[in-house]
Amino acid sequence: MSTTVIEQHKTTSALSATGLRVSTVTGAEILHGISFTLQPGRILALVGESGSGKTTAGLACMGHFRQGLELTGGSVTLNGGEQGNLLELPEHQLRTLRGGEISYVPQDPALSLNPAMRIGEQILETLRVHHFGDATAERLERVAEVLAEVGLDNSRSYQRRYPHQLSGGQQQRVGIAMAFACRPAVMVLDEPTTGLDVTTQAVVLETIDQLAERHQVAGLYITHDLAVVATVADEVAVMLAGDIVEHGSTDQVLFSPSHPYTRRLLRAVPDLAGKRRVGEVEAITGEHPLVVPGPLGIPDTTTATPRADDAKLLPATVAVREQESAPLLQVRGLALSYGGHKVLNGIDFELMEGESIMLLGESGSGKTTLSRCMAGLNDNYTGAVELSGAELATGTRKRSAGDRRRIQYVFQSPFSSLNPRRTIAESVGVPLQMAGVGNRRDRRAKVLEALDQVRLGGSYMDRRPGELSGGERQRAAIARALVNAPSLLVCDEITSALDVSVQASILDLLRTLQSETGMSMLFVTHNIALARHISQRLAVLQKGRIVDLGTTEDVLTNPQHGYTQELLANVPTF
Amino acid sequence: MISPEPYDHRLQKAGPAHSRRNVLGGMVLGMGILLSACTTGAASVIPAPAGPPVKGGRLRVGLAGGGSADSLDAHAPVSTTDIARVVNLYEALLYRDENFALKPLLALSATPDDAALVWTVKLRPDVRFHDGRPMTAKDVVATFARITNPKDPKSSAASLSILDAVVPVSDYVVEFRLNTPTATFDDSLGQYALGIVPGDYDPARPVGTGPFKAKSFDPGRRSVFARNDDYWRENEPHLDELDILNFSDDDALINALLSTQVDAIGQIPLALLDVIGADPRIKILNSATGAWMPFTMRVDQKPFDDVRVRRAFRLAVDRPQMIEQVLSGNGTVGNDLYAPFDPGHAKTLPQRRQDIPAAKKLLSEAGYPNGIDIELVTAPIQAGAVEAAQVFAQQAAAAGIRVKLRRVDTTTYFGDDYLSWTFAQDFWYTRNFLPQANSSSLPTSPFNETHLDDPHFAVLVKEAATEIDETRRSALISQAQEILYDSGGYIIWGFPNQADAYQSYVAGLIPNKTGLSLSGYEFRRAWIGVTR
Amino acid sequence: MIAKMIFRRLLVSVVILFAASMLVFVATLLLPGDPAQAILGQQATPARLDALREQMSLNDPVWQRYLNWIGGLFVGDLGYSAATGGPVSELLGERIQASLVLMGLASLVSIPVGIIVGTFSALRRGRPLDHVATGFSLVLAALPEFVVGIALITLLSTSVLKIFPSVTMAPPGEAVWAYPIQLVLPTLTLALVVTPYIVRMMRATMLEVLDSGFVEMARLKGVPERDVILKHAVPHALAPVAQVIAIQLAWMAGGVVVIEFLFRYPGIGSALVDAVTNRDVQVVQALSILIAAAYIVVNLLADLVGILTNPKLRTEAVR
Amino acid sequence: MSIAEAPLETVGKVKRPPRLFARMMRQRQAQLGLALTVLVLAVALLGPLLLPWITGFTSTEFTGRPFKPVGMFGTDNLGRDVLSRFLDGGLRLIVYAALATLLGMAAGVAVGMTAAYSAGRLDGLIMRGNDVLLALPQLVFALLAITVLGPKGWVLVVVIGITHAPRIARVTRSATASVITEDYIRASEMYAVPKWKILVTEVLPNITGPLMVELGLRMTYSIGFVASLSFLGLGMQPPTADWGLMINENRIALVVQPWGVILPVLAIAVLTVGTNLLTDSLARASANLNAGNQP
Repeated sequence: MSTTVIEQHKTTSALSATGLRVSTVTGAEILHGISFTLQPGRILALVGESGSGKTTAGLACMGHFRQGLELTGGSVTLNGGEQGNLLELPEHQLRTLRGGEISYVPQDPALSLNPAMRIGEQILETLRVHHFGDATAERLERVAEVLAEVGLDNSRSYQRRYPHQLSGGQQQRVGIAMAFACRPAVMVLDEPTTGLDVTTQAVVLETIDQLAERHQVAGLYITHDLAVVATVADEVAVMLAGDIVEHGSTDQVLFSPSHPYTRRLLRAVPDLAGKRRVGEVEAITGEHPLVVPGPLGIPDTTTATPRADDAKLLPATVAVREQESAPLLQVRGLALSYGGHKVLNGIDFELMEGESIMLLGESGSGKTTLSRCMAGLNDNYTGAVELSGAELATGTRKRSAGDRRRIQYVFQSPFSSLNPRRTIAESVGVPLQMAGVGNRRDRRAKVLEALDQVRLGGSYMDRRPGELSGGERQRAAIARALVNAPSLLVCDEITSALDVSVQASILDLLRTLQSETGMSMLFVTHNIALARHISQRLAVLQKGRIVDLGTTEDVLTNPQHGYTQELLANVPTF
Repeated sequence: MISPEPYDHRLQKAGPAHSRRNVLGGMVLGMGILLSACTTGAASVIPAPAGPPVKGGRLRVGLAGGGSADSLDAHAPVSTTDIARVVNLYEALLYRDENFALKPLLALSATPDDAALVWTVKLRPDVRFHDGRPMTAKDVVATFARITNPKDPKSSAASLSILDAVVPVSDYVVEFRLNTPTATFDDSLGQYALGIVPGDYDPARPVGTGPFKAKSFDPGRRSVFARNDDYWRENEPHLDELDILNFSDDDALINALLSTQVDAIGQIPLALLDVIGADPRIKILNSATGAWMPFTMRVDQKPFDDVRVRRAFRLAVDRPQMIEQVLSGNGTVGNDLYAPFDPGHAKTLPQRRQDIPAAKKLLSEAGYPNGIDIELVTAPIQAGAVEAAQVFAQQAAAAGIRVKLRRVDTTTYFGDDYLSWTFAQDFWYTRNFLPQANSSSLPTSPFNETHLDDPHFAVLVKEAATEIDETRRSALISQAQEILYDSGGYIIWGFPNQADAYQSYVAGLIPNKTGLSLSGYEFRRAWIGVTR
Repeated sequence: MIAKMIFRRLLVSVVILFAASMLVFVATLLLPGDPAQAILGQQATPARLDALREQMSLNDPVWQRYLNWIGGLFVGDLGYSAATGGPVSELLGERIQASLVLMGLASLVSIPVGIIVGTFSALRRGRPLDHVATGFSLVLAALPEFVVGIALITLLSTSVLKIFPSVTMAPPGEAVWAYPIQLVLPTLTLALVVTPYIVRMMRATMLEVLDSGFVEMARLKGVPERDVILKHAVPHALAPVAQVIAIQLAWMAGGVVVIEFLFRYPGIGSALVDAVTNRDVQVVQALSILIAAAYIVVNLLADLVGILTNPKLRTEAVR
Repeated sequence: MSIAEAPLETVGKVKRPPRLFARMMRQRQAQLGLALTVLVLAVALLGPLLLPWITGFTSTEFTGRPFKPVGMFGTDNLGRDVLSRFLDGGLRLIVYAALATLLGMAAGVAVGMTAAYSAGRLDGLIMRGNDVLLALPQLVFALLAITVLGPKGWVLVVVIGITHAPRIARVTRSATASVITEDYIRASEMYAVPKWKILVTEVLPNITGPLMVELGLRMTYSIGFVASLSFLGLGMQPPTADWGLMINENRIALVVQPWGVILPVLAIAVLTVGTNLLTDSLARASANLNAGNQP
């Protein structure tokens, strides 16, 4: 059915790519001959996970190939093809098209705007090279106009700013203004909202939508985010490893997918409403009781470090624990500032045993700083962190081995948190070694156990991180946190560096582990859509303060704070 | 007795000072021209000037050394360039000629009384200073008063310690009264640093009696002298102008000659003699000298306190090979004796040759049956010094003498440890026996580097010094030399030649045994054969 | 903000300079030999030696001599040379000029050549021109300066071609640069030693810049390639290259020693070698601190240029 | 946020990456560099042993007058066989250079890692001290030190090592600084691994790339430096056969008898170029360049 769509619009297409093939110069093929068509005023979303070749396809539309890549086949035509195959045009003709007829909005505006050039000048340059208008005055007028169109201040003083003087959302809007300056027929947008917070993202998406519609621009929107697709696109093409596996209208693809990959992908996308079941295991939500460690899930730590508090976990029942027990973790008046800048400004919350709480915050909210204070990685905070009623020392080195063991922390990036020069077994074994557990053989047995827990298994013991995929590495990092049977697991944005399908499997794993071991969990994220999939309670952090705190359900359905309300209003859903 | 080059390196301020390159204009061609000139053949050969000397012209002389401390002071020459200037501006009473013979210069004669305590010098009556005033006995008295001024003694004052008074007898006769009988006092008067100057002499106004008058002087760089038209010798000098230029090193010097930026250069490396001489435009002045570059063994210290060790070391040296390797064959073999031009030189003593078995035997007898380890201190105090040390080390190895070279720089060499090194080197210019012995072989000598203290030798030297009869004096000297030959601390393996180079259009330069470059710097005789 | 940064940077430079001066002073203090003896020679009487020592303040405590020396530096009094007896400043004046001429000429050659070759090499990445340029710079960067110098002498002066003189000489009273042909080989050697570093750095930073988002964006905007290179890429590559150039300039101040020695060039390098062998302590001190100061100042300038040309820092106040 | 979009990344990620040296030796440039280096090393190492068979002379024997065309490459400034001196003259240079490099590396790496890891005031202090040392050019420092202590072997090694150290420390510090921001260092901190152990087991293995490159670079410079000092007459002392010293001794006769200069100059050139080619290949390998860009 996707082919019929293409056939229908052939005559009116703004851009049509046919059989695009791109390879590395060493011969590995990246795109295996993909075709798609863009219509004026409509946006086609090119969706895929990392490595699927979607950016390569987008740049190929402009006749541009990055270092090490080359075109091996296919054609791109504009406006029904009167100029012939764009990919065969000589460089100078191609140049007049680029930025004029067909323009590009890059993924990261911070990298794509020339940091040493004023923004007005950068837009003006585009107009100048394309001989837009007859005189500088006319071009300057257009600069002001297009800045207004993307909703920016268009005064001369604003135009004289350098990119670093703008916020990320403003930078991206300058990028869009630049792409729109010459009134192009086709626009390639490469993940233009990745890295922006949801509120800014909503504004940028709206701008794109309006401009495309008003000026009848054909858009190619490259993204990995299916929720954004639902908001912005008219059509969707799903890419997998260099092929388009499914192509159709947005409704068609998102709500009645035909290809198994699309289905799997969609299933992995977390939704705010929590209606989908992400992964194989049931989500942790407000309706679920706190996890009680059953006889099968008892963590075997008693042999190594028999501690009094371990025993407490065993006989309790849900009801008893909810009413009687003191919180596992209590944070009181936690504050931290760097040279006058208050990063954390009086944080109070508590975490019960076996409870999973989500800490939601956008970048700069202080969420990572807060989680590191729990783990003792930041030792210059004021206020108190109490574990089972006893106040913890500030830094890990000052904490007792037992305290260190009980709170474990998983880092955001699995590409950074494992030493590339050490084997997985060595890295996972470090906590045991430092806790003085057993001899080498005992430790290896425990490492194996932990790797089994995270579904990696013994074959990974002697591999190095470089031989593992991102998801596997994150599992290994989780195994390192689990190997000492912690009471509290702090997960700092641990899925943000991963593709959605991998994210789903990691969420899956965490839920399983939690119910197996009965540990508490602090899940730190910027992605509110995950809330219903992982947490019983939700804390919203803004500028170093918790502005909303309650059960996940309460906060999502009845947000108290304006900030939470705004977040919920702007989060793209489908 | 005349010592043309008294301890010059010891007076030098720490080493060759910063000197500027001082060459007249024009392009520097580099040594490359040398090879091209060789191949262009005879076409470019300029015939050497012949016939009577031609008047006029300018001679540009390049010399290595000197620095901004250069001066025109008649009595304080330090560097080679100082000496070259002093020789041409001033004249002493006597001088050493090209054959190292003592000849009268401003004096007509110098004769001792029977006790050798009073020397009477008759002065040349027709000599005028550069400013036109006549040179008289007063000036001689003033000159020696200036040199021996106790508040500011000049460099030759040490050798004049025997001088009690200088008394003018008449306008042209002077008496030198001594405190010690000295039969060779005329030798002392024949030093170039004893130039006669007027009573009101001031180095800033360098007035003398020499063949050239100072015209301009830029210390460390260059001096320009003009002909002294009132010079007392007939028909001399030939040149209108004499330029003396300082160079910092041999490379620059040779390049300047090859690119005809200078007409003559003093002292070229002996190893390059053949190559430079092969250039048809260039002539070489190769002079045998009595200068010597000994190894010095301290006779009062182990292992050299044993005369057998000293003899063994002397026998270990292959002298002809030394001359070959160090001097590229340009030198005379030595027989462990200095002062080869002295009338009393012990020519009859057999020439010492390398004798490894004998050396080994002597060492064994001295208690070193397995050979001996010794440190030889060397420094680039003179061209060839470090090289000689290396050759010695190689030769001595055969006799079981394991030499460890310790190379220090010149400043360190002449520093606090100078004269107390156990085994080292030194360099002396040509001298006759008695002044040399007084300088370096008596316990009272200022530079007794071998720490020789031989009473018999001292008596012989003293006797010779007071002996007016030349034959008897020579006999005494020969006896004293025999002591040095048998048990001295010097290894004197040879006398290096002095090699200079000049353009073939320059004439009047002749070999000179004094060790001073370029005809002993006597440019009064030089003339330019071809107009350039 | 930016003024504070510059002030801090200046302060650090001054502190480093002081520390370096102490290091130099102590090191020269350890030089064997007595300066008074060196001036007066072997035959000096103890009384005269003592008088001179007093005059040269050699009998003062070390710290006082250090302070005197440092104080002198500020008023341009570098002391007296043991070798010539004259003021050091007078002795070094011409030498410094000569060295500056040599370094200036070498910079004039190597900086533009380095930047142009490096840029083209990056633009022609992987093509023959790039291979030739990187190959040459790799080889040249490896060679010690005297090897380059001797190779040039053999090729251009003595054995193969006989075009240029291998030794520097100037007639008395005239400056070395009055005979430009003599400057060719020393300049060329110095330039050949310095250029490869500039080429390599320029190439590396250009490659980085050419791969950067904003250059790709400029191309995707349809900016002509010439403008992409000249307006977008090169200005960004220049800042890090300026650092390398600064380091090379600073290196030249000390590294000319070997080249000057080789070509008998009358600059500070040969003056330093002479002064060290002559134990001319005051000259060694003066030259060492001069070279150190040059290094510190050049680095300071490079940093200041970096600070001032960075729009982020320059406009800090606006935000 | 998606991690790098580059398609190649994922292809290589799962495969075990080839080891640094294997990647380095795959480059033609490295093979050439190795060949050149081995060639000169062979001359330097085997030369002294094979001397009697090749020339029949020792390096201190006299074969003729100075600067004469006697024998294959003529005689030197003392009339010794140039080829014999050449064959005997490389070993010491290479050994001294290697020792100096190792000393500099040890000191520089220790200082640099300490500075980067300790951060704050100690870091500032160490690096300012470093700047002071850097302000004195290597050659000036060497001139002073050798004049004070004399031209002895250990002095050369120590002086060159010390002058390398601040430069190595800088590189080490910046390499360490980029590693210590990695989360695996934080993880070790979190598990209270002793600081020295973090440096040795977590940091050091991850900066071997830049350190190996630095080692190669410093080795190249050390060779040039030892030779330069000998060339200035401050390094190896006569009658030692040494390439740098040979150049110094025979330079005056470059026109007449160039071999005494050209042979050692060539050897030093080939050796430094060889090590630099190796170093550059190592740098490329360690920078993990795209396999596609390499010939």
